[in-house]
Amino acid sequence: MSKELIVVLLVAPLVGFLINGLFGKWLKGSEKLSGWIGTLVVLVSLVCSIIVFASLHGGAAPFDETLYEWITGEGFAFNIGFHVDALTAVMLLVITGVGFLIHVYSIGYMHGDEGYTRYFAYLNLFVFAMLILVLGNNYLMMFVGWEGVGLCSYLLIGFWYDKQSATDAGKKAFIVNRIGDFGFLLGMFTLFAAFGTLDFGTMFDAAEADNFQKVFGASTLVIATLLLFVGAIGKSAQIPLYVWLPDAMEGPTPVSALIHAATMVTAGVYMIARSAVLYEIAHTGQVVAWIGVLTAFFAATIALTQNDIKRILAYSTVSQLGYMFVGVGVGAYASGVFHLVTHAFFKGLMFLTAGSVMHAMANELDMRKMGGLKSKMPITHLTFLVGALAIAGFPFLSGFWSKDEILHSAWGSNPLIYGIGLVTAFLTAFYMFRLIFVTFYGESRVEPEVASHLHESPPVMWVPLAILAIPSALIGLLLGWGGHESWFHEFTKNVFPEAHHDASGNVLVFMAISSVVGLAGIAFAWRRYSKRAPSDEPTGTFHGLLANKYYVDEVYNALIVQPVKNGSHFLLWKLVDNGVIDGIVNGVAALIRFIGGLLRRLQTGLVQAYIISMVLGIVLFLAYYLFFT
Amino acid sequence: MNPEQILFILFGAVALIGAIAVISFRHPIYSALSLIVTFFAQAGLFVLLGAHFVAAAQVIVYAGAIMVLFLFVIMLLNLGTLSVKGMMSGKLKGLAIILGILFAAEGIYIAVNALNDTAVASAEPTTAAVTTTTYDIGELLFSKYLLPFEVTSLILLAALIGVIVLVKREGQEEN
Amino acid sequence: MENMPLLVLILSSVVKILIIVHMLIIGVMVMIWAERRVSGWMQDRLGPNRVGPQGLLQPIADGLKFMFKEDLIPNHVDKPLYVLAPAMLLVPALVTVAVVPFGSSITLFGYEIPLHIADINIGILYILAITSLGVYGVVLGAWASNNKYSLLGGLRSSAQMISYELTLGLGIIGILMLTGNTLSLRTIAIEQGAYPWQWNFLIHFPAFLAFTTAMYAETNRLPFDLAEAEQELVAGYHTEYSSMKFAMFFMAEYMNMIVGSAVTVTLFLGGWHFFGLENVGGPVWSGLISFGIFFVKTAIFLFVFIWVRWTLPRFRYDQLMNFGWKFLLPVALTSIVVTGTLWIMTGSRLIVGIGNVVAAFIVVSIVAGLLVMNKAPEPAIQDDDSRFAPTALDAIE
Amino acid sequence: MALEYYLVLSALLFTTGVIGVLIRRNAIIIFMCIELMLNAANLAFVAISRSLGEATGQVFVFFVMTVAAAEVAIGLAIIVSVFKHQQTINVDEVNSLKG
Repeated sequence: MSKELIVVLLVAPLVGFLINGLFGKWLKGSEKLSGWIGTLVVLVSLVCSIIVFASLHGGAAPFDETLYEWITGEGFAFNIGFHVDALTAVMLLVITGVGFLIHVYSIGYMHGDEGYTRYFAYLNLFVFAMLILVLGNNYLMMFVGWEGVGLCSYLLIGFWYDKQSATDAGKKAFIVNRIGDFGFLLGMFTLFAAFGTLDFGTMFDAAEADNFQKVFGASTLVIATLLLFVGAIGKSAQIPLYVWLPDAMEGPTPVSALIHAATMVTAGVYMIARSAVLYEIAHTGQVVAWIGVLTAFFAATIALTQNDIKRILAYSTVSQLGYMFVGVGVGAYASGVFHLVTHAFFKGLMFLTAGSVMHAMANELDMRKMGGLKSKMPITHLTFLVGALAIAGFPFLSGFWSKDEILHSAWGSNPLIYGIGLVTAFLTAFYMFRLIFVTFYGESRVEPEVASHLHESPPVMWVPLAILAIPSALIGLLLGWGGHESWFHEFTKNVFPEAHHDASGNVLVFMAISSVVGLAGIAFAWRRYSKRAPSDEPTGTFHGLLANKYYVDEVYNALIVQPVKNGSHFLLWKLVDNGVIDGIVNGVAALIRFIGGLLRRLQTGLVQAYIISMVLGIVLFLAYYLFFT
Repeated sequence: MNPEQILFILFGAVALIGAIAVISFRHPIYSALSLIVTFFAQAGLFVLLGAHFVAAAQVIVYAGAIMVLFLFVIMLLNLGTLSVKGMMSGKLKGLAIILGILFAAEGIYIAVNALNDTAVASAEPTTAAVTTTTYDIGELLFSKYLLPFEVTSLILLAALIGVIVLVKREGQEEN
Repeated sequence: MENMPLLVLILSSVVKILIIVHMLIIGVMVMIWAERRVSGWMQDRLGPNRVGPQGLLQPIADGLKFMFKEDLIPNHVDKPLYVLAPAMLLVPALVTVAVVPFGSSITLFGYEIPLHIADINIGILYILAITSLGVYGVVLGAWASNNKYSLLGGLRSSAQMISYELTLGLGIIGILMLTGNTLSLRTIAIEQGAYPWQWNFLIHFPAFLAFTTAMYAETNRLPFDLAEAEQELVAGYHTEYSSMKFAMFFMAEYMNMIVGSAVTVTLFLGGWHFFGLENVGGPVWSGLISFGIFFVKTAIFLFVFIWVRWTLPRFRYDQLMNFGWKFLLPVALTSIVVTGTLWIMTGSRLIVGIGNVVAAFIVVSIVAGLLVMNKAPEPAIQDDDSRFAPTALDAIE
Repeated sequence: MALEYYLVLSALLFTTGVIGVLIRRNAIIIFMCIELMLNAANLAFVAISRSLGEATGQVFVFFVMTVAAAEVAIGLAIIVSVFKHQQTINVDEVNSLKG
């Protein structure tokens, strides 16, 4: 594993971005070329990632090197440096692997779009930023990537900028993320104040050293980790900042798959996993876990009543991210990251499948207008089924392994968390299969006009689906067989601090319970929805509450947005800006105008008048010089 | 009175009268001619001072070029409706003349007294008419004052470009 | 000169001045006659041949006529300047000749008298200074006449004279570089040597051509007589003049020609030297012979003046300015650079001479090439004749 | 001739120029008066040069002349432009900058 390899891995998407971004105008004539350039550069990164992974798996030492000094100053230095260990390698594979397939898929999906080259430029830039995020060997690098992916997310959500809802959603995502990023920044400052560096290696070593506790006390780390977690809440859409993610579905579907399911939103999980040492010392994992499990449950309940395919998937993503936080929160870092990996595959798969459905249905998203698509789109149906089974925890599919590990670890930490998680698992299976049954089975409710050209997607779209379906189904089995002694745990065991609690109870019992719960959810959904569509109107108060997403957006609007708006309007604009600042500005101007009015009389416009004063000055000066010195 | 004194008085008087005429004549063209007379008288004074090169340069540059330019512009503008106005109005004029007299008095005071303790006064007074040749000036120009000399060429270039920019008519094509 | 008593100095100077001034005036008369006869001869006609033998007395008759004509001063003119202008043109032409050496020296009554009026060490600067004053006569005469055509003629003339003065001055620099550390015309004449191949016009051939051309322009003669182009401006700046005042303008022109020729002969054509002939005979005769040689050279040059006048057509105004600024000036400048460089490098007059010609050729080719490449399309001829209506700005452009 | 006489003459010429600048309205004449002042300075330069017996003062005159030439060219061009725009060159009428 050489420096050059890492650089190529990192820079390849940047090159793609530059080509598509700067020369897009010339590429526009042949959009295929633009798409393939964007895809190829990610393929280069994928190949590099595989090499990195292979060498790490082959026993190579983690790579940690500084390329050059970025900012230096009195007593501090920030470097551009890379840290590559097992965790990074896993993330690299997810990013470039899923990223590559989504690029391929996009070539077909975005076909004929006005902003084709722009789309690929953004997508490449996103991959680049995400790679920086996971490759950096300090928090500042991570923050650069963190902001970079945020930017790309904003750009891609609002990709169809002529659509009001899209730009609104983009702004919402950006602003909500800003709150989280603010927390992240503060956390970074706190860490820098405490350690004088932001390098992972140095910082973690110092944190583990005994005297750190004596010097700074644990409270510093508690504050720092919680602030960092605020960042993660924003980026990974947890309570209370999850509101942007469902709206983010306004972006192109592959973007939802890549950014808002597989990679970017998991950045928070990655960050906590990376900072595991700090969280272990600060004992703040419980907060993370509770936020996670509540989010998981909360989002799952909302998903129950939604009718928009992508929104269901979005809430599902929020819910699954909650699981991951439970994992990393209870100290089962490897399990959390493992769920991240499996989720990336099956959720990416499901989003792409949803995209495929949309593609066929002329961008229809409401599943009440679907039904019986199974016969028309067999491949899409099959792949979606794989994904849904995986997420529902169907035995031996990937979700089964990763979710089970998290629940198992949660039991060891706090049975209550386990309980809520289990209920959520049931809900997950239910709403996923509600989606499947309503969409693919039963009577066709497709409008005739749309039905006439209902078709299976082109190969460039379904081939990635098929390819993604395989790991979605099997990756859990391959990597997760054997619970805490599985391959994945072996591979990443050097990265994370050892779990300090023993997983109690028999693994097989937990597996059995999970399986039963998952199957029960599926069965319940089958009973309820296999034959009939969901009713248009919400039935009952609770249903209405769920359908309106607990009125969270409305509450936020009333509690935060409006006060801020009013405050800005009346206090800042009317009072501070118009009154104080403009008052000062106008006052200064008026004063100067007054003085100028006095001085104006000297300005006669007659050159001689000026010269006379000059001559007078000379005469006086000479007189002084000659007679008084 | 030796010839030099006679000539000094002659040239000096002509120069002074010419100068006063410059500011007295109503029409600029007479002012310009008076100024030429002054310049000639000054050239004569330069010759008296043994500065032959400066005298010739005075005539070539001032009389031969600068004043022709003045005449040129006067005539050019005269073609239009140029209202010839004389002096400034009373108060300003009176103030100007008072200031001028004070200024002259100070200048004369300096000329007579203030130079006594400077290097100029202590220098060996040269009685014989020392003639500065062109060669002497050239030697100084191209050795000690080479840089200023080169800089003057830049000044001239800048003036050249400036004038071209100033007088070029709007949208005029180069031909 | 120092060993001469003051009385002798003054006396000899007065005599020399009288001789030279009278020779100039007579020369003018002869030139007027010669010009008319020569032009007659060139155009295959007779010219004036009635007054005196071969019409030789014609100029005297003309002069008498001028004198007895009414000295008319039009009402609308600016009187003082109107009167002053002819004198201001004539005087510079007369005083220029003061520094021109018209012979080696002559020994009379035991005193060696150099054959010039004043040998000052800034002789060339003096000539340039005085020549540059000639323009005032033209400009003031034109302005004082209060006549549109006069004014336009005057403006044209002054612009032309200022432009060509540059070439006049720069053309001499090359000579100065190769001639000791003085600007004295006598020294320049002496240092050229006795034989034609040593004279400056071979060493500085392009400068010689440029200088001569510029001098033609300075005298406002064809092909450079734009200031008095009859078809356009009646008689130019002296339209309003008559009688003796007009005669003074007339005389000044011819005097300028004679003085110009004399200066050219001194600077470029070896002055009074001719194959050592000037040294033949005793101290008296050699002086006279050298004077004669100088006289003949000047006369030949004057003939060329007339010859050119009746050979070349008049320039158009823009052609005139283009020619002066784009050909003569570059050639004169190049001559300075090349002369200086080659003289420092080789010290050989032969190489300097060859280099000058080659460089001038190159420069002219480059300029001509540039002009051809950038040639603006000929303006379409407009129906109304506004294009030809004279305006002040046209005159100076 | 003593140096003082030349310097006094120079001072008088200079003052004449100053007064001319102050009392005339015609921009061209004002310009001429500036030339007059420059020339007065030149006279002082040459006189002192002679008094010191060296040519430096005359070299400075040379520089002054160069500057004067450049200044006149620019100044007259400005006057012509002003005349084109305002149809006058009387400085008391060119007062767009009057406060």
